[in-house]
Amino acid sequence: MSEPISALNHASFSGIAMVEECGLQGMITLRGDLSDKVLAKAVKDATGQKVPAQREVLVKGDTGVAWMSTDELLVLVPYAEVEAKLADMAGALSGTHALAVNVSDARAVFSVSGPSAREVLGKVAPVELSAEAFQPGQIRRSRLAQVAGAFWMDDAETFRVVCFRSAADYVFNLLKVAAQPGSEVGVY
Amino acid sequence: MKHYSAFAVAREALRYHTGWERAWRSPEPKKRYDAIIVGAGGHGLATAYYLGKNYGIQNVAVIEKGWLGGGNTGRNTTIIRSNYLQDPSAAIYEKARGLYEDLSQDLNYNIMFSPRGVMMLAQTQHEIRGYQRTSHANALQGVKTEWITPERVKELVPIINLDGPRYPVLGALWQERGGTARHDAVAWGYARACSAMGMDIIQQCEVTGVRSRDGRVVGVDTTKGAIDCDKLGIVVAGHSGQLAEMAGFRLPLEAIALQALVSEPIKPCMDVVVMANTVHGYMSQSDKGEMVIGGGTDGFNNYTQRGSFHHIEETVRALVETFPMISRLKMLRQWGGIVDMTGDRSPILSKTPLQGCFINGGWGTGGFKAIPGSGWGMAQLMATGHSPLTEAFSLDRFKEGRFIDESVAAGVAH
Amino acid sequence: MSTRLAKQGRLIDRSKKVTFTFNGTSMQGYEGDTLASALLANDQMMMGRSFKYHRPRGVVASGAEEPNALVGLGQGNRFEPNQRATTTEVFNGLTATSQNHWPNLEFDIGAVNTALARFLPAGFYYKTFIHPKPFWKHVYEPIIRRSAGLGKAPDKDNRDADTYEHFYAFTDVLVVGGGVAGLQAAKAAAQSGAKVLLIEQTAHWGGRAPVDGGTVNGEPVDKFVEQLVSELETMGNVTMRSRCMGAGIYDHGYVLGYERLSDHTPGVQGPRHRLWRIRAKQVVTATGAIERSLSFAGNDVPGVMLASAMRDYVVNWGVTPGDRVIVATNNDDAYRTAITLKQAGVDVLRIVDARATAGPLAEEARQLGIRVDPGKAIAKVKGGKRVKKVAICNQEGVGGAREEVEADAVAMSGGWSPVVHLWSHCGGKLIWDEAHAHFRPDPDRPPLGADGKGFVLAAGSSNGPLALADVLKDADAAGKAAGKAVGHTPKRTKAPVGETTAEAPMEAVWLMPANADIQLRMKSWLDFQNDVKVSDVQLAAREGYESVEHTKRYTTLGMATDQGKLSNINGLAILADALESEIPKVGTTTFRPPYTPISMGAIGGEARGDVFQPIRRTPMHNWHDKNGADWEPVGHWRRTYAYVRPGESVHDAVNREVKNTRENLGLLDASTLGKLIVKGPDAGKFLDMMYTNMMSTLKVGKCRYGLMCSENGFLIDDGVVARIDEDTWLCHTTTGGAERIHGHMEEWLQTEWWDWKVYVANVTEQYAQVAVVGPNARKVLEKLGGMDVSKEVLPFMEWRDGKIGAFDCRAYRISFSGELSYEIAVPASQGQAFWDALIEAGKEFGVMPYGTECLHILRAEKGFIMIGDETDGTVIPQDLGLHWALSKKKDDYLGKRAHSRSHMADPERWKLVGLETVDGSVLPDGAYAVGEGVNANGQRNMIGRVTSTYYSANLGKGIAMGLIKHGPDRMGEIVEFPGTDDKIYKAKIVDPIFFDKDGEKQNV
Amino acid sequence: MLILNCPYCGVDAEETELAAGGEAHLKRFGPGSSEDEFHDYLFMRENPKGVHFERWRHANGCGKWFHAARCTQTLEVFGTYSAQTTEPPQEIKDAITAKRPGWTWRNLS
Repeated sequence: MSEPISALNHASFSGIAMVEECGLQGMITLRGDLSDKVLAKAVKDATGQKVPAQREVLVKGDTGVAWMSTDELLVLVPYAEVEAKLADMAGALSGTHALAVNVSDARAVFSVSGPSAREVLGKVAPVELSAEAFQPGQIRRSRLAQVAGAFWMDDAETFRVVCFRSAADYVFNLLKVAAQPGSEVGVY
Repeated sequence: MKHYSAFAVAREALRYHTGWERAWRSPEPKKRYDAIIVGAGGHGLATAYYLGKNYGIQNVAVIEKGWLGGGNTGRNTTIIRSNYLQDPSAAIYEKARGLYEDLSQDLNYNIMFSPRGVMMLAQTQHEIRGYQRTSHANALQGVKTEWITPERVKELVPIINLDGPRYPVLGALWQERGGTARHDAVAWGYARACSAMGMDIIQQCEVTGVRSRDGRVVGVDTTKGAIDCDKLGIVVAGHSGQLAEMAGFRLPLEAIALQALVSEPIKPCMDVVVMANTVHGYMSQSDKGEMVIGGGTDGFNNYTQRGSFHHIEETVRALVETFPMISRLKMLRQWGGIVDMTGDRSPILSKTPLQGCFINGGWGTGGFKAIPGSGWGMAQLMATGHSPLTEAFSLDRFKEGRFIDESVAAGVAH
Repeated sequence: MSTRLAKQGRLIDRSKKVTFTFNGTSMQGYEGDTLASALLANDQMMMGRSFKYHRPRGVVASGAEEPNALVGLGQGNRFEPNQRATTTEVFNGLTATSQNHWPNLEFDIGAVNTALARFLPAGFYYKTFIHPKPFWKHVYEPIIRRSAGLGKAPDKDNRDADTYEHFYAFTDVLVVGGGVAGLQAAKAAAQSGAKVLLIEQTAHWGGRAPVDGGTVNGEPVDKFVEQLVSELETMGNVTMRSRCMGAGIYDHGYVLGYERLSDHTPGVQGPRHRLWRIRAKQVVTATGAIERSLSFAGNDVPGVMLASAMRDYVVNWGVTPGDRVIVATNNDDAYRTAITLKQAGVDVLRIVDARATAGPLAEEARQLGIRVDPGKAIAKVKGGKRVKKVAICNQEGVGGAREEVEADAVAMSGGWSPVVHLWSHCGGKLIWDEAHAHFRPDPDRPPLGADGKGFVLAAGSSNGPLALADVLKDADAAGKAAGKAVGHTPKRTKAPVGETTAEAPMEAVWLMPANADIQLRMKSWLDFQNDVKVSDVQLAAREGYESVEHTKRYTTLGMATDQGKLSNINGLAILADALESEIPKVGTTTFRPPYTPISMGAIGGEARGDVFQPIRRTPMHNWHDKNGADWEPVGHWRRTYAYVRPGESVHDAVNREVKNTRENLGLLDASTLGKLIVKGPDAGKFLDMMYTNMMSTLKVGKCRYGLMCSENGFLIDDGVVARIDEDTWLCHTTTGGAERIHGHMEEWLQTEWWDWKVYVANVTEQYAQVAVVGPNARKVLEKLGGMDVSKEVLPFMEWRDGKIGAFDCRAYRISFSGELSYEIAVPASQGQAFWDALIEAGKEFGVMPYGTECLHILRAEKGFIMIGDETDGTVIPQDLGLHWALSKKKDDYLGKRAHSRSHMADPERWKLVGLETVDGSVLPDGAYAVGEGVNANGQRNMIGRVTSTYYSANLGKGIAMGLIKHGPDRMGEIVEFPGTDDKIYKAKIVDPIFFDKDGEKQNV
Repeated sequence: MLILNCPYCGVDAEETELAAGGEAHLKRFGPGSSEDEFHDYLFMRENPKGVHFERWRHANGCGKWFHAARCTQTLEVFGTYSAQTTEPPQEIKDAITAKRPGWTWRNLS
């Protein structure tokens, strides 16, 4: 193994919000019957979390699980542990109809933080991001201007934004433009 | 019909233009016509005109639900070109383009055909190959087009940005005798000429039913009463489905919204029509000075004449990238029209299951440029039962799997 | 002259002087001035020239409806044409230039059109310029184009210096318009608990009520506004934005807000404009009303102005447009202007009122010493660049028996029209209000939202009521109704009580005098900017252009940059009269967004330059970039076309890569190829439907090349499928195909075969994939060490997981070049390191990276088809000789039924062959082969075409593939391809496999 | 600019998150079907002015296909529902009937 490198190698930008590429995050796409107990146990074993409800994300640090669709979860584990966790999961699910694949390298992860973070995201995603409408614990899959993406909040002022690795450069530049100095909207 | 000329205008000026007569009469419908055309848009009026002019069939009514020229004829971006790839398309669009060349003189109405040239930019290798293919086909189809270099593009369009960071301009397919015309004038000119031949253009008259006997059309019911006819041409674009239903058959058409916009007028800065298909935008400058910009279509059925704004955004950002100076122009007006789309995005000019009833529709986003050719072919089809111009556009092509697909770049891959 | 008054000017700060230039002349204004008020203060009444006749034009309005005072603003890459002086806030260093004249504003050659106006009525160009034919394009049109247009084009050589952005906002209630109605509606809605967004196009709250005067709850209006604004500012559920115009209302509660952040402070940090994409559950349009002009001869002479605008200039900016003013009206409101002017010390010569009687304001005016002339009209305003004399006559009659008065300004009022634009954008309907002679929103036919219920409420004067008391009551009710409609309970508060002087009814006056003769009508302007006069509309009606749309288009009425805000109702009335019809029967033209023009920059938003569109990059993108990559966009991906070395042409580079890959070792970044995991007990059955081939029988560890067709039978994708385990397959797609084919599979799984147990995941970007190609491919892998890649352990069309060097990988023994070839997938995060390792280890084996053009040539030498080259959406597998890939064992797969239709089974279809020119040259791309004669449309008969054509450096000649009628049966025959260079290319039909026909090179 | 509620993830998604997928409830005709059946399956689309049933995908979202019942003249949305059905559920039909009494679409009413 050579040292793995994330798409933008921790690039960052500071404007009306701080935009940083977070580096590598272990991620497993898990598709299956979300009401299945075997699947629930596999998720619990890998992350310590229950199966999330619709649009729920249960995450602590770099471990957790996010609801992606009615038959899909995104399992988050430390990058170094992803192969081992995946193997465990595959083993646990071997008798059920499910699909677990490593997508850690297929994604890029950004954090957008600061008091204006909601506004930065509000410039690129067609989603209501007021504090009443969107809080930590929720995940939203949507559009980041012209590419698909997903985001949730680590805390009241910090977003975690996930996109495809090939679009990392675009999303970083996009967030930079959205966070350019002097562009506070003043609504959130 | 009073002849139009500079002399006539000068003579009328002396009496403060009080002597001008109606451009077309406003008659009540007769009991019977040899042929009825439903729809007084460009295609319908042109069909009537060539029925009279080419085949001497002048006992014709053109029935219009609203006002003549009030549909897509007056809502498009007025581009005229014939640099199509497939033989049948090239034939009918080139016929139309050729007729446009002399249409002002033919109709004695200045439709302002401006052969300023139409340019289709190639911005990927795939597009280069596609347009080179088109230029080869055009040479054999009698359509004069040529492949031009980026330098020539810049010469013709000084406001273009050749080296966009995303898609550099690699060349263009150039049709020198393509251009624009004044869209309303096309409808008005045909209407005036039809009226002068004695044809009746009946506006504000809606067709409510198609009457037939023994599988043959015999007339229509309208809000102004029943009218008999021997032949019926349905030329109603987005409303084709409704008329077909009245006539007892179905059409493979869907109605969707297409949008366009204009900027505020500025002094002349672009003398050709530019289409940039990779980034989905096209633009020309009208004689009034507005930048006329075509947008995209929605993906869903819609009869509202309002499209979704994100298509406007996509078009505008593409054009701002291609012509950076328009960033500081302003959008004056946006609008939408309902276009009728077929399964292969090519039109239908065809006989129908109902004898004596003909359909001309499905022009989708490209109808204006075809008006004279479409009318010419449709008149031939209605008068003689056959037209080489329309043959390939018949309804049965879908069943046979014989499509006329102009969007030949379906699969881009390496 | 127009000049600054000693007093008044509620919006200007006289302690802060601002210097700007107009046509190069330095002028001064105050902070708070608009460009129009500042120009008037400098006695610059003439601000532009009209569109058609180039007539001198002064400012006529004070807001968004201004048709005349358009200027070019700024310089260089911040220059912008056609900015309204009335909505431009002045700032230090502002540079403005007037438009549409040559050589200058004062003396314009184009003004000759004014003298010829009689010969240039509406639509004259349809009747003239017909002969001789070439003259339209080469003579007439260029003259017309140069004469038309307004401002100059922006800087073509430098990009716009400013940036723009979008913002998504969500609210319960959006209130458009920050006048008293909007403020009150916002408060009423907010008090119900609804979340409210209030936007106002100007920099000020309160609209024109503070100018018009009156009291609210016993206090002066401006006090009331102040209190209301500060109250709203403290409410947590209210957001207020000034300088933010409601530009358009669209379906499902979508509203565009156009915020001008730094137009008044150019160059400050941050975006210039922000386009708000607002989703509102309810919209209250409190957009006010616009005063109409009166149609009398010479109503376009600079110095003739709307009465309300003149009042605005006095009260808001302390400017009087003239010293000796005549007021012409058909309603009481204009008396307020007379009174305001008089009180400001301006000489008001008389009030010409077309009506017989006026209300109490007339008495007030008389008491101030203003002469009031009931039943009178303006026959004609005289003067060229400035009002000089006004001829007054009786309103009834043709305009005889005139009395001439020397004056330098005229205030006119034809009544008020509600701003119904936003109401109408999304389908709201209007009704005709006879009493006020205007169209107003029909509350029973509002725009309908997603739930089928109305989602727009009009409030205040935009809804019809004009008196302050009625406006406030109406707005309060609208705000409460909006709050209720979004599920809240409005507070049971009373509406504020407004009081103003009572007004007598207005009388509709569409022409002054009522029976003005033709000479007067030819000088009575309806549309100032586009030069449409009363006589033009009458001409259109006479010639049969009876529909309001016909008239508009024939005369260009309402098509100028103000979109008829002043002219439309007046024009309609003239048309209705000419048709002997009624105004509501004639109807209006369609109101379309935007309300006033919005910048293209704002519409494009952030999407320019770097972020115009996403560029997708592979993990090795930067290496390619540093090593001479000539980039090729493929979908959103960037792929290397060729790696060009210093001193090489692209063509040289391609030839070098082609030879080296065949002779030594080539590396291709194949990461962009789609990779889809398909898993489940029914995965085999599913893939058998997706592919024309049989995939369910593929053995674990093996690979198979597969084809995909649409239901319509056409080829849509191809790629190598590998079976990973008993119920898992990995499907490779083309570069552009990953998302498309993934979507295609999900579509069928979710919408047709939803009971089949299959999951699909797109893992394309998890891997960096490198094709290691050439005679030395095995050697370099063996040098790196690790898994056994020998012929025995990893034979052709098989795959194995393992390690190469330090890298975990999956190695596929597949070939798109006919060479010994491996495609190695490693995690994307190690892609660059793996590539580096291959380059390093490959040095002794002659390694070179190669790009997509080399890839193309190598595959063409082997006769392999390429989706997008040999296919174009109209080609079926049978055309390409791919019958072997169409499983005969399967009852069904997508496209199978389609292939049996008559045209697809037609033996006349063009079929794939190889083509070699007789002289070894390269066939032109896209050339067609010709047969005998012409078709019924006179087109040359074609019998085939070139699909791919290249120079093969390995073979030292041109090679091509093409589709030819009966091609496979015509081997050895010569066909002709006319080039666009007038040459005829002759080519021999050959087998499409040009190189290593027996596949000896790949099977080693 | 439509908003449709995605019945899978519960989001009120705006049009730019969605991909339109054409007419709903098409019955697939494969090998063995007649020329007319196959032609109609591929090309003959309902094109009503009024009530229409169509397919959408929450493409920039949960990725699921779903159905929508919508009016093509007013863009009113009567409801969205699962993609895994061959005809609209009764509650959708009831919702339409409440607003458009007498509606018909193919053989539905």
